[in-house]
Amino acid sequence: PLPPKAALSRGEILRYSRQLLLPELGMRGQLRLAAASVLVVGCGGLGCPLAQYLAAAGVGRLGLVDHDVVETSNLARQVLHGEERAGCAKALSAAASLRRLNSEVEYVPYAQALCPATALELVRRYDVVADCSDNVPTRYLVNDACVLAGRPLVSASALRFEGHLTVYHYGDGPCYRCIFPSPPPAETVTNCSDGGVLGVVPGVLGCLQALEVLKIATGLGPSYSGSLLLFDALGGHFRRVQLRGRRPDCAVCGQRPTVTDLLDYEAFCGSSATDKCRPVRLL
Amino acid sequence: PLPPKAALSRGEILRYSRQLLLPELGMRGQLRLAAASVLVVGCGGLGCPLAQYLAAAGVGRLGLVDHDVVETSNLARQVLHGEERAGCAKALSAAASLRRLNSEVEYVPYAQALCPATALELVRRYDVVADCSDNVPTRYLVNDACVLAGRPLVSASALRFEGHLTVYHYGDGPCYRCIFPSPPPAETVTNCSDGGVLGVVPGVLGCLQALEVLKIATGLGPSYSGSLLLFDALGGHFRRVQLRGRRPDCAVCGQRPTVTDLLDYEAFCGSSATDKCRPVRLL
Amino acid sequence: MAAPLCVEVEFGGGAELLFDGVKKHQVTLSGQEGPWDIRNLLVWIKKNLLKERPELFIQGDSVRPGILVLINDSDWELLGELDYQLQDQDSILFISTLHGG
Amino acid sequence: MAAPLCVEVEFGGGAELLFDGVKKHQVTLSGQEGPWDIRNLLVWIKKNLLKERPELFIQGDSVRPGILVLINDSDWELLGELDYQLQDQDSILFISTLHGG
Ligand SMILES: [Zn+2]
Ligand SMILES: [Zn+2]
Repeated sequence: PLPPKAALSRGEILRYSRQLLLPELGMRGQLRLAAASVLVVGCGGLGCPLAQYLAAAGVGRLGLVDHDVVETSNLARQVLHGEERAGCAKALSAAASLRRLNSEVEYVPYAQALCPATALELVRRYDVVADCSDNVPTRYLVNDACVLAGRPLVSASALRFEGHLTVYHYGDGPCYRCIFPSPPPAETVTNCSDGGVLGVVPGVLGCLQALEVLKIATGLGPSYSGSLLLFDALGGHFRRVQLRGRRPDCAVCGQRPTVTDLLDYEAFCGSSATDKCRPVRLL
Repeated sequence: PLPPKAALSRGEILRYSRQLLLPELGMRGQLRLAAASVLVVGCGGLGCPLAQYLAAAGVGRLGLVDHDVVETSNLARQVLHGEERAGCAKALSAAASLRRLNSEVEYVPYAQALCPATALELVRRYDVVADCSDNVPTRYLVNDACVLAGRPLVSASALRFEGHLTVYHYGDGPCYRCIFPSPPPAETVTNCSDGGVLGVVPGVLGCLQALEVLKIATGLGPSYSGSLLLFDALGGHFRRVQLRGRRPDCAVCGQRPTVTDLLDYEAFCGSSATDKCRPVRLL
Repeated sequence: MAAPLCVEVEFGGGAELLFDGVKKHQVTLSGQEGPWDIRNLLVWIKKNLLKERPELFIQGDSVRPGILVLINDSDWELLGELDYQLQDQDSILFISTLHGG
Repeated sequence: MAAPLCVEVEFGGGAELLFDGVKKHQVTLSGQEGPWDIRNLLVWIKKNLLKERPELFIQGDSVRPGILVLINDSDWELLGELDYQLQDQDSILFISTLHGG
């Protein structure tokens, strides 16, 4: 966490003037944002638009985690990376693009996979976490680290023409394990390389995810704690469904947690967090 | 309009591989997209994310209209422009940023206001038009030009924490004048400089607008012809409302149109399309 | 004599700023001689809810240009506009169109 | 003997791919001895709707991990899970969670 910020510079007042005009946000919200730090796990289809709008809005510090390098097949949705970045680490590429947009934000690129040995310490350095990852082990790892560190987790996902968004571990709301106590069988998991995705679908979800992060960081509070937004891009449908509350018997956020340290999530899920050559899966 | 495209290059197949995997889109949809041209009216808070995802998805030609230059107060939402672009024409700045993302798209920047003398000819050169403008006269001008040229119009708007999205003049659907036959009194119109806006709100709307453009350009068809999406970012609410159909007595798309040429829209609306020093308005 | 009605009156797109910033209003319309229609409702709103500058909301006996009226999420033009007769539990939404980009 | 029921069964998040890609199914459940609950519905779905590889949808007598069940847009955990007794016109949504980014 960053120290509180007492005032904006003249340049910042000009830059954020359209937000400062909003009575619900105002100077108070902007100062809270400037003192807030957000960890972005994954600089792909969700992380790019999310980081773009968080940087533009003036969050104080943005941590950018991604072990991967930019490939041509990313460019149809990962809009922070350009053609000349092919082969560069996504975390560094994202930071470089964001710096052009807003150099007043502090960017901390981590060009490595989030791993159980260091995730907890990393998450503790940030106020809010955005899960923009693309695989099951990382989603459990991020969740457990957020619960153990006491951080709210804004989670989105996208595949084909669909997207999901929710906020975990905020107030009395559930965590990811409350909803999904057991990981899905590995053969039922589809990623974007297998199933395809229309790039603007993670675009929509990443923007909505950024909005939830901004509402948490400025004190307005999230809209999707304990509920889940389903987006169907083919029909243009949005649907909000009600999730269960926090489960007293949850393995990590429950009353007698059995998960008190981070685990081997690849073993837990029976799949890899980084291997890109997984066999084609059906679902 | 562009000539039809018969095949993708190997580089294009790689770049768009995640979209090509989608059976609803596939090679057929991608080739249609590559032969499609889209005119983006306004390179601000809506135009930036819209153009970003249209360019990433591989639309054939993007026309970029904006008379304005980049200012610091734009950067909290106009994510294609960077700090070093201050003072540059937005249309040129947008084209330069987009070229880094996808150099295979043809960009045609128009660093001038859309005006009645040339709008019709301009709109005729494109297949689909996206209204990303920020003032009432331009919205009527774009509408009338689209009706007279027979082009579908994907329209979005954003202010404060709210956004609207709809598709005009598609199939039997209404045009902007069918819904709003008379312009609002000038003193009731608020722009972002007066009322403020949270940057990610046009971000969400611009992405949704890009999605509608992509569905029209690939032949999937839009979701919001004849209906209007209302977005409330504070509550995270989406709401779709049903609009009237095309009005037989509409002045421009009706059975006996009285508007058969473009007009003086600033006089019609009693307000300016470009003057940035308007008095503060209440609504 | 028609029975009293409960309807939800909502404002959005900035129109709520004329109503103390309150977007949703649960409204009870007392029984009266004839039926309640949108024309009457506008008179009632002007008298009971409007806090300032009625000309920014009402023009003549209708809403001003640029305000879209939705009755149970459908354009009022499909339902008779000013002549639509309110039913109990109806939701009436007044949206000021946005022009910002 | 319980009366027949009409319910809407929906699949999303990719689960529809096990059902010929059809997302919405209007289903009539005939009258039977005991009431219809989600446990029975799953057996019925497996027998009547599932086109391929039932193990990707059903595990034991429940849905496989990673599928979220929503009854009238509420998490089934709030409503008794497998024991929830279906009502006429209920909407049951099976969502496969997405992990892509
Ligand atoms: Zn939990
Ligand atoms: Zn018309």
